[in-house]
Amino acid sequence: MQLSREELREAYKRMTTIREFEDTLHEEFSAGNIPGFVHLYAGEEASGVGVCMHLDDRDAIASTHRGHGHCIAKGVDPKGMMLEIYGKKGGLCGGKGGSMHIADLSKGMMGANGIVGGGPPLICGAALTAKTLKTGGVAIAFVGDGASNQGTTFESYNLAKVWNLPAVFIVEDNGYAESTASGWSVSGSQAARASGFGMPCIEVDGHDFFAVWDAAREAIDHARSGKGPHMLHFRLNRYYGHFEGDAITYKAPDELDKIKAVKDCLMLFKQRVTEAGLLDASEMDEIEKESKAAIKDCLAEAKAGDLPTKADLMTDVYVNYQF
Amino acid sequence: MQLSREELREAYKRMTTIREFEDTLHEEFSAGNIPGFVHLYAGEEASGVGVCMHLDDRDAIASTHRGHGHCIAKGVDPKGMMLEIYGKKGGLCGGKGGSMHIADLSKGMMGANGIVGGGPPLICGAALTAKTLKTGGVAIAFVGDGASNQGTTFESYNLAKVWNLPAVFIVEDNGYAESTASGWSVSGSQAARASGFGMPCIEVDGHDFFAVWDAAREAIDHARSGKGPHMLHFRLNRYYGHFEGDAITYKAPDELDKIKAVKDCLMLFKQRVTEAGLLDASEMDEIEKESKAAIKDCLAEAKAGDLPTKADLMTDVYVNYQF
Amino acid sequence: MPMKSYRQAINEALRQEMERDERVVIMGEDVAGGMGAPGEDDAWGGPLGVTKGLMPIFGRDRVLDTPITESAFIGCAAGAAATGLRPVAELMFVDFMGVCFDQIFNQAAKFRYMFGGKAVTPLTIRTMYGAGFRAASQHSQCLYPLFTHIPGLKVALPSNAYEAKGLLTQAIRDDDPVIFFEHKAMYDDEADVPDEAYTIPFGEANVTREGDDATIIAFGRMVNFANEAADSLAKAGITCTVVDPRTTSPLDKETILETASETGRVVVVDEAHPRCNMATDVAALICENCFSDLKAPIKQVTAPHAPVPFSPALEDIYIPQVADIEAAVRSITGKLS
Amino acid sequence: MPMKSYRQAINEALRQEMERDERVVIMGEDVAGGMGAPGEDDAWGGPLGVTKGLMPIFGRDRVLDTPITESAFIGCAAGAAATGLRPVAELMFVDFMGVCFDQIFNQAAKFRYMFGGKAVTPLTIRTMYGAGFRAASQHSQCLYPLFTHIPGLKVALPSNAYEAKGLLTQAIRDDDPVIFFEHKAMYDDEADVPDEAYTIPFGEANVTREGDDATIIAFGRMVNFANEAADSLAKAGITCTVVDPRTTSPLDKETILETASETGRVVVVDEAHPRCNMATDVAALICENCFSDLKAPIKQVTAPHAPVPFSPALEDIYIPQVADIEAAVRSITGKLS
Ligand SMILES: Cc1ncc(C[n+]2csc(CCOP(=O)(O)OP(=O)(O)O)c2C)c(N)n1
Ligand SMILES: Cc1ncc(C[n+]2csc(CCOP(=O)(O)OP(=O)(O)O)c2C)c(N)n1
Ligand SMILES: [Mg+2]
Ligand SMILES: [Mg+2]
Repeated sequence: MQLSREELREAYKRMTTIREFEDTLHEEFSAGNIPGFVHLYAGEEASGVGVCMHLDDRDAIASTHRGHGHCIAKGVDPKGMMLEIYGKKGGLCGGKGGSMHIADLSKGMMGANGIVGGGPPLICGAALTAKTLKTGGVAIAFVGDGASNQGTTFESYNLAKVWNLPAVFIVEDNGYAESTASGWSVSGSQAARASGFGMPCIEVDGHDFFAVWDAAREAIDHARSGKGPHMLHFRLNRYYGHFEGDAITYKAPDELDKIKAVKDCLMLFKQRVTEAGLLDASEMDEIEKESKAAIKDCLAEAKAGDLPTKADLMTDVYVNYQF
Repeated sequence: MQLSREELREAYKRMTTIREFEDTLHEEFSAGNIPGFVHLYAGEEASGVGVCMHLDDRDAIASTHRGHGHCIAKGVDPKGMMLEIYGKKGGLCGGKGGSMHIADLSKGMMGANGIVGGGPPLICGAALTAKTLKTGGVAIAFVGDGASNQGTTFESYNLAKVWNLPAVFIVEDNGYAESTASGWSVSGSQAARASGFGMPCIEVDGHDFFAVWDAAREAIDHARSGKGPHMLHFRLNRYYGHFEGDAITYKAPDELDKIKAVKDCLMLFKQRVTEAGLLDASEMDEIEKESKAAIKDCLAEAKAGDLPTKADLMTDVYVNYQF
Repeated sequence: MPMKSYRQAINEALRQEMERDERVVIMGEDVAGGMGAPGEDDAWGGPLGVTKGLMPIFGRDRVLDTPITESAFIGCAAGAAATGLRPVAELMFVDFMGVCFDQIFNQAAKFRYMFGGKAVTPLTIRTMYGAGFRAASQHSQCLYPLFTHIPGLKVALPSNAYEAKGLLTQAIRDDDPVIFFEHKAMYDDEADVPDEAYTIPFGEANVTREGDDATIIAFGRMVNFANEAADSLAKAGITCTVVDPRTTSPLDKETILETASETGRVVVVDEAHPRCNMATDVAALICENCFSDLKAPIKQVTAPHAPVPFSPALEDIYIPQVADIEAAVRSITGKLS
Repeated sequence: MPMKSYRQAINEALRQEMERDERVVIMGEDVAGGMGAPGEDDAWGGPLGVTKGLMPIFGRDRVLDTPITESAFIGCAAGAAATGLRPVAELMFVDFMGVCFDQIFNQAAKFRYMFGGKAVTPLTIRTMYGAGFRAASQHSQCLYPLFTHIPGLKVALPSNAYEAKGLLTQAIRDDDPVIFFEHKAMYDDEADVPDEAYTIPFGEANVTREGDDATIIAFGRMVNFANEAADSLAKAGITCTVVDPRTTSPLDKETILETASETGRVVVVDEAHPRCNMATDVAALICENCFSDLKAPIKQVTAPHAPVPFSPALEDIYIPQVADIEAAVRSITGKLS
């Protein structure tokens, strides 16, 4: 493992921040404090962070409806996110986007997306820009198991391959699309589909940060070095419902408890680095505390933030024209 | 080979009818007698006929913009087709559809299609009908190499597989989509893509009627017997331009002549059956003559046919409502 | 008559038509739910439970969960309709039309014309539309003007539970492709709905209020806003005729022109964006056909030319309000008090 | 000024903008042609040769042939635009929007609003529209009303070669997504077109004729039909103002309302289907905003509510004709002679 102490601390900070962010939203939603459709990433932290640890601001990611974790993993400010999710003027998108459209182009975060399969074509575009302007950047599409059946996703695989684009397609297979099991909806396999397009694919346990990190490094190096697109298939679990309000009756009663007990990505990470003596438990507890405190601040600010007003309704439709 | 004399005669009749039909249209178009976009099937006869010899009226096919051959192979009346291509009232579609929308649902021919990739989803529907109403029918989508990159096609593979539909997807790979080579546009391979969806696929030389016929029988039996969808990949060549008017400068100068000399599907068929003593040359010459004569009649009738009139413009938009 | 919600009315229409005709099948993402999963079957019944309970009755062969693959399953429904079934496909949100519109507008809608009248395509597409759910720009659009533009499609916009059951039953029995728009903010709204099956014919408007001063023509959820506006205006001595066309295609031109001529003052209310929408469609129709009876400009009350914003603070002012309708009526009746 | 065809004008605008700005790339099916093939390179330049000659100048890295995969490459163009390029994507026929509309109307069009004004998406989509080519129902549609309905999109409809070069140059330099509609029947039509690059601002209508009796507002190819009608009516003593709005979004309301008020008699000509189209959009606009100046019903001249038929015998009567425009003007000017 070639992660420095600093990188390990950073990775743990991002993962705990995501977990805290999502657990907080879950409570807030249950308390009726958050409007709209909210899809939480809790449980999948190792994927977003394990991948984005290899990226910088040259690099672009396209997310899904379940985008909070990808944002934080890519370095987007949680405060601006929380304000956005609360529909406040100070939010990343001025309150106009909300959870499903949270984005920060300055960080290469091209947006959560309300359209399943919306991201992969956009990522071909970010990759084309990187290739054309020779920025050295790569572009990464996070794709759910459900989204892996969408035509836009397959087309993007082929386009990225025939154009030899610096793109990576990552299937975050959490076993379900809404209440539908990926074991049923995905014929063949993700790896076999990748070979169908002549793309390499690595399949790993998405709960294992280090397995994700290794696979992501290989895929990203492959793309960055001009070898073309690469696929990754991570198997993992979401801890909450498809969206907040989902009773999750389609899962086996003990399904989640089992997973949390043996495969929680934060627990596995902590075990691994403490046992290897890379970080000691106390400093990791510190990081957890800091993450908790940080999100607590975000929440307070979000609740206190000003709402947008009528003056904001018609702005930002066009760059230089207002109806 | 289990084809009876009658079947062999029928197959040769359909193939020569298609060739004659298309050669005639080529001349007619060059003479300025046919309007619009006309895509000719000449050269690919063994595919449509080798497949449709296994089908009857329970079975449905969805065609492409290059649909004349599929129609004739499926038993559609060439006279009605010719009238349609001439935009006459007596045409199969009353002159409203033309070459790109020629169809005969009574024969299970669900239409040529102006949209590349338009057919595969429709074929899932015909297959669902057959499965639901237990007709014993199968549904077949003809897909060009270019169409094999369209998202609608991939989605249909997956849907047909997860629903275990009696569908067969046939990639007619004539090496080009317009002027773009399939060697470039199709990443991976058709067979590998099939395995990506857990579908069997057989790849054969589409110039060889008997190879096509064998592969089609296996795929169609597979689907009909409830084993789910099957793919076929035929490599073949179109003899004319993408559409009439295309100068075909993107092909190598001698590319077509070589193919015609050694791989013409009619020539190969005739050689094979005469050498095997299944039919003798003279009766095959007879069939050729009959086909020529039949198309000559069609052409005469088409030219003499009445045009639709203003009274026809607004009919057939709805079953029971006129704007 | 028993009170039923918009959701129940739709579910009941589906159940009764599936009982009546075995060729009726429904398909869509999680229309039953739990496909391939270890837990509860029929776990969802659609994201808002509209189809819940149908799969246990009719089985998975007639209540078909799909992968996320709109082009394939909407096209599949079109192909099935053209070959003998009467499918009801659920496009979860109409906002998703962008990934499957071809199969709707180039295939299903045009079969009959392109094939010279030989195709019959009894396809129903149920879809959710409208703002008010804090669902943001990609889950709150109306878009029915786009479908209304397309020859070959019929478009229904039920304004309450009674309308929903009758229009959906008609849609399923209709031999043309029908896009059936359900407003996501109305699922819990109740109305008297007969238990037995009934149809409401397409192209026959419903006049929900009668008055002398102005005619309000509204669509879908906006019909209820228009009724409210009319009732409150009535208290102020301004009486309005309110017209619910029920279907935008076919459109009941006769009733629209008649009621417009009677008052000579017209307000058209449309939750869609303002450009090329139903408000312009109806205003232009009236202006061309009963110009001489018009006494005032035809007012359009619509959502603005902007995507639907997420923040409740913005979405609430984005949606046309009852007060906007009242103001529009007052502005042309000259009775401002 | 040199005479150039609509085709040449578009090709020239593309060439000059690609020379001017290296971030401009074009992509589409066979926009060069011959990709991976043994024969001639740049074999096509698009199905009608509009982009021919660009690849030899700018190379395959800036003139990108694509597989048949509209969702991926149109979405790719949107993503590239949002990250620093200024792509011009060719949607060969606008009829193909059904397989890629999501990337246009939910992604590119909404980025800026959904992201709170932080996105800039300088995307141009060139596409072919219109009837008259015997191309039948799936290759002859107009569909610009659907794009005009969508907030965040700009829509240009050049009516001749001069307009085409100026509007396309503006589209490419514009920071918003623009859908640029090229009428397939006009590619060989010539006009005076300056050699140097120039832009025509969006939202500024062009008044092509001035008259007193009626105002004709027409779009795209129909502008030429309207001019013809006006010229022949002039001989009969009926003078018309003809307005070419150039872009449907933004729309030059001022010029439309002004010219409509001046004559008080209006005909709107739109090649699109009649429901929720530009004819209804403009008629409704006028009826709401200068009602008191109107002296007659606003007439709409459009294609019928039917798919485009293949047979020349039907297509020729399907397309709005000059005579239809003349008849409409006569019917409201009361000068029937
Ligand atoms: C085109 C489209 N179809 C359907 C939906 C509704 N929808 C939202 S999320 C979702 C499930 C996505 O599953 P998956 O891709 O596995 O992502 P996950 O929710 O598991 O993270 C569906 C069907 C949508 N938003 N867009
Ligand atoms: C959705 C769509 N995109 C593009 C086109 C234009 N087009 C018509 S045929 C064709 C090439 C098709 O190639 P292929 O699938 O290999 O079939 P072939 O012509 O070789 O038989 C293209 C690009 C179309 N009709 N529809
Ligand atoms: Mg999932
Ligand atoms: Mg081909």
